[in-house]
Amino acid sequence: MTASIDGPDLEFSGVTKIFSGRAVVRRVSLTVQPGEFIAVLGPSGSGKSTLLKIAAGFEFPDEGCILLRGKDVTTEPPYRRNVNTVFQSYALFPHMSVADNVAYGLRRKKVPQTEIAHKVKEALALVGLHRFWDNSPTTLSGGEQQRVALARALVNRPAVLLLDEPLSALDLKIRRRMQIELKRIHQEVGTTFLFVTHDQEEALVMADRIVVMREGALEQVGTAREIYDAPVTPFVADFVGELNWLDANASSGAAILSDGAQIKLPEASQHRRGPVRIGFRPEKMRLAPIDAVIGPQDNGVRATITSVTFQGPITTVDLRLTDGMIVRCQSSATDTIELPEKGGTVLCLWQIGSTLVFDASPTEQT
Amino acid sequence: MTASIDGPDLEFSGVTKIFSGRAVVRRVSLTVQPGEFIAVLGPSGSGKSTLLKIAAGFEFPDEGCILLRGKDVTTEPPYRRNVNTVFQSYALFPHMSVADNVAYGLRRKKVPQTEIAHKVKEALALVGLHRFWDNSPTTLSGGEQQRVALARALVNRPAVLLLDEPLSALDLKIRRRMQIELKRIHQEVGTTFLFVTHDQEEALVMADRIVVMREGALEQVGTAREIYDAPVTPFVADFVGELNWLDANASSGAAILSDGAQIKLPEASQHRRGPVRIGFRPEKMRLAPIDAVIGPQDNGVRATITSVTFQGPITTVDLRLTDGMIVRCQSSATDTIELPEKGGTVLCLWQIGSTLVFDASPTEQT
Amino acid sequence: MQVGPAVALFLVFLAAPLTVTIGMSLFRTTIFGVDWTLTLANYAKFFSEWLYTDLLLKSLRMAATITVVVILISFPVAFWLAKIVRPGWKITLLLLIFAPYWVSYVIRTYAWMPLLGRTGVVNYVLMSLGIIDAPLDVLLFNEFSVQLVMVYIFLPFGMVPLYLSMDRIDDNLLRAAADLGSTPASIFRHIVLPLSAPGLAGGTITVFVLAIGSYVTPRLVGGPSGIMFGNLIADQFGASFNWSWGATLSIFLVTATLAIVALISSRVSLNRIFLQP
Amino acid sequence: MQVGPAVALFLVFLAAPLTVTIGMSLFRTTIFGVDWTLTLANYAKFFSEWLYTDLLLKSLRMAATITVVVILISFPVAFWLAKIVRPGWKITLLLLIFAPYWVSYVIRTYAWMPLLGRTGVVNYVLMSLGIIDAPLDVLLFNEFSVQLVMVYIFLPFGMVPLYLSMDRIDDNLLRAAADLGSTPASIFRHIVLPLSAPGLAGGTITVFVLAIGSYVTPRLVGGPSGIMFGNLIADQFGASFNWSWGATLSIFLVTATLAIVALISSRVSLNRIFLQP
Repeated sequence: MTASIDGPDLEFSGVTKIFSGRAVVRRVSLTVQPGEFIAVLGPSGSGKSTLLKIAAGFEFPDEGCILLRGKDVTTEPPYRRNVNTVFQSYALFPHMSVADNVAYGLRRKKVPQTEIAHKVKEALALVGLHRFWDNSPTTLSGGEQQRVALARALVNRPAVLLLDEPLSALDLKIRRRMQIELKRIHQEVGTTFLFVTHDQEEALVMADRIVVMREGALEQVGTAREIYDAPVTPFVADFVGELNWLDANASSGAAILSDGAQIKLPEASQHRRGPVRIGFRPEKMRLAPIDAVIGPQDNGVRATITSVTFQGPITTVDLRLTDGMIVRCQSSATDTIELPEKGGTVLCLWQIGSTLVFDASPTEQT
Repeated sequence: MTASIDGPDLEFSGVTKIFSGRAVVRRVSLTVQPGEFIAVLGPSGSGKSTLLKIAAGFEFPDEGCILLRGKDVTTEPPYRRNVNTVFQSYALFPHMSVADNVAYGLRRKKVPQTEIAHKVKEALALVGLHRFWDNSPTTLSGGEQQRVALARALVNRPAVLLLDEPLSALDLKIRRRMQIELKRIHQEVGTTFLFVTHDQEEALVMADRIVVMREGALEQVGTAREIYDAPVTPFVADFVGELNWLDANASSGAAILSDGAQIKLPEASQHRRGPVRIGFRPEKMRLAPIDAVIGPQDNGVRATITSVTFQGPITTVDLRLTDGMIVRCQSSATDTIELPEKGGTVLCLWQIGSTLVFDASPTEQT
Repeated sequence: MQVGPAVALFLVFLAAPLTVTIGMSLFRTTIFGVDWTLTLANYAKFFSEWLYTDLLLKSLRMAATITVVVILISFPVAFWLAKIVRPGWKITLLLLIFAPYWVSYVIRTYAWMPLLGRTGVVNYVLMSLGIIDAPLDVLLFNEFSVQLVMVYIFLPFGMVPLYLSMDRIDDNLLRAAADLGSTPASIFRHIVLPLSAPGLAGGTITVFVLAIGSYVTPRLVGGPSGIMFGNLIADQFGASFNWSWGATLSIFLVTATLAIVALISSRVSLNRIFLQP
Repeated sequence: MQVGPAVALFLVFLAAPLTVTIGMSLFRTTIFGVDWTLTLANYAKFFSEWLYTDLLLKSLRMAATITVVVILISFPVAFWLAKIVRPGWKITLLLLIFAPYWVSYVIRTYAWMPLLGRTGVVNYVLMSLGIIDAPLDVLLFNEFSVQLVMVYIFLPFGMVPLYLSMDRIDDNLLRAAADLGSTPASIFRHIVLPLSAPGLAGGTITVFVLAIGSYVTPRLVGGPSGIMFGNLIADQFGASFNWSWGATLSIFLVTATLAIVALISSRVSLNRIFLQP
């Protein structure tokens, strides 16, 4: 409801930031549409937090510019930008009550007192904390503090809400609950969210679009399914989810392992020749008896089970191919009533369509 | 190889510990066999760490006794017990090198210098840190520090190695790697491990037997599969993995939901009558078209899909039953090529054998 | 296990000095020695003459002036140290601030005399520059010189608590305030000032207590007009050998000091001042 | 942005006092005033008479004695405060240790006179108990009384750095040492002692610097035999008005002090002593 109807809410255009001679953000261009939930995903040092600080105005780019609803804000100080930030460390003012924290931004804008009271109440209700009105933020749990920080930012109706790893200081259980909470709030208020995280699961669960960053540059931009099912580089494939890697040699629509086994390549990679890296995800693999027939849609290789680990909802099976390479299969509880046994030889099956093929270039390995 | 051949390595016998009027450990009796890897699992405040401290000699029980390889050590100070502890905070001596840390216990026992050097080298090789011999522990990463702590404890060949949430200060990725590492080391040295954790996944992955504690008392003792597939209380079921709960009324082998739908009960629960709580795990549930036939081994209820979340390896589907109760289905990537759509009505299926039945007693709810 | 040493600490550091001082104040010292009869005569004497209360009030005023000046100088320096200086330099600069403390207090005080005296450096420079014709006498041996020297000597005690308070303000709080629309001035008023209150109170109390109890500085650079209450007390023990009267005067000084401290700490809890965890 | 204030701090707190003191030591004060010709005569004078070096060595010895006694008393008290007292009580007890500091230094020193004097409390008690027949004179106005009073006054400065060092020793380190077979004595030797080295060095340096620079205590309770180097310096500024000679003596005192501090800090780095982060 706060989004304008024409043009993007936020645009990075060729943004570069250099710290002591090193480019921590490199020529990043990105357009965020009104109401989108964008996750910027990357390992530490990938420049994702710096990108967010540039959007907030805590850092200024050495090259490029930032447009906020079409207006160039590249050199504006933070207090003159219509964006708000939620920090990893919550950054609640410890000397103010929860309500005063939430009212802080409105007071700076000289909003009338009665209107402030109304809006603060509304914002605290949105995050489910209306009963903590008078509390000191220091008495709240981490999850509650982060919800106050969220209310404090959203009450100002920013053009874009910037979230800097807001959940990474929380316990796993609370983090999962907050993911759902954040998504609900996003849907309820309709504000554009730019969310920075190093946690791929978080990005997959919450974001409309995911931006994968690596060494300061954008590596891939796409929906969760695009990023997970069709990563454009081995880095993305490895960083988002687990992956089994096989080294092979491609020729006429198939890749040959060192022991002669054949991996059929998906249509888009049929043209490849020479050394390639084959990837497939552990959970897309099935184990079958050694004498099972490999279907026309499937790839299959023989392997020996080296360990079986029961993990509750899933069971992890580690296997060794006949040429020595190690792969892992993760199957959910429904399809393995009978656990396979260590030492046994089985057939590993996966669909040709979920086979990833990359250049074997050593520089792309991570 | 250090385990004695006759009798258990460690025995708790009716151990009770009271802190300011509150029993934090209540009449715990537990026998640990030589070479076992036992995980003590419980939420914070369940008394699991106190139990470990009692075994180490940092706390003394108010009632009961501790036997170490058959010898009563209840009142012995820590330095006269043949157990060693790995702490959550690593507790490496910051003013000593890695090698001096590992040699500390041997020096106290006046082991000859050449033998110490040999054993320390061996212990550091075991944890893969021989090249850090001269480093200060403060220069190492968390995972490396914990491996030094492990070497420092194991080099003394304790009867039992006590591990107090050793991995919980580590990142998720390093934690997973350390779980595998720990299991390998356990298999290599054959020492008895008593591992305290609040992380159910960790317990499931590593332990031979899991001890679930609640409010100071043992709730269930068993293998990972026993604990996960046949929890004896709703607390255990809830704490170890996720669970869908349905309130129902049992009569003649089935439980009736408020909207009249029937849940067939497994054989062992056929005798139940009156209010019961039905549990089943999200990953044991399958979704089928609304007109599918429910097999004789299956339970099935109709539900409407309220949300579908793609999470990479798994997809989570939240559903609402016709009587308003909420359930969740988690399916792995292999069996849902086509994602179900929000708002659709489907049949939720799960096997009668994986249906858990508990008393509806309100005190058992968590 | 805990009670024994705690009681010992209490006796050695609080009860004993207090008992001795109060005890002494209840007797009278005559030229023939101590008169061992309990009396409140000393207390009556204090209120019978304006001289004593006047000197006490004057000393309180001087200590207050010194404290205010120290804090006003300390605030910007502490902020600069805590929030602008790179971490690697902080310790060096902190050590620098305390550098004069390697030198005895007395020397530090005396060092001002060749600067401020009639034939001192300041007068020499001012006369060389033709700003004044005759050397100024107001620079030394009066209230001004006492306050100037004490401000210099006590500056670190104001600066360090403020620095410690500001150093623990999370930088993200300042960012969050800017993010929510605060200008730099508003950030100072709404965030920095309230959050450095413990350091402000700690520095204020420390400097005030040190200043009000001073004896050496007023004596060395104070002259007759720069004398403070501490000198009056010391004279009773030294020259006059009138211990009981000295003890009585001490009690008045301590009471006045504690009253001021109580006033300050009623606004910021002592725990927050001294235990910034 | 950083250089300006840093230079100002340097000038005000280090360069200026140093320049003034060294400058003064290079002239001579005669009865006709300052002789403005550069000379090293003051330095020559120091070495020409044993009197000065003797007094300096005696003062160093007294300061060392005081420091050792303070540290010996502080160690067990600090350990008890850091490791045995419950957290809620720590702050109360720390404040208690500093309680006497609400009272002026001079009063704290004088308070010992009615205790130790010929007609003082100690002599009165000893005579009442029949342990001695005549009052003891050795209690006051000598080296013993100076050292006793200074140990009392400087105790907190030894205790607090040790406490801070020990307080930051993770309890699990003590547990781990016990777990690995260390008896309590071995834990103290191998863990507690080395890990409290920064506090030990900090306390030692602080107490030593305070003691060697003392002037008030030796003057008040020292008598002729308890006089220290600080008094000699003060006399040059006060009674004798021989500033340049006083400055020269100060330089010798500061040099000796820094030499001792350098010796201590060569074993424990200054960063670890003053920045226990």
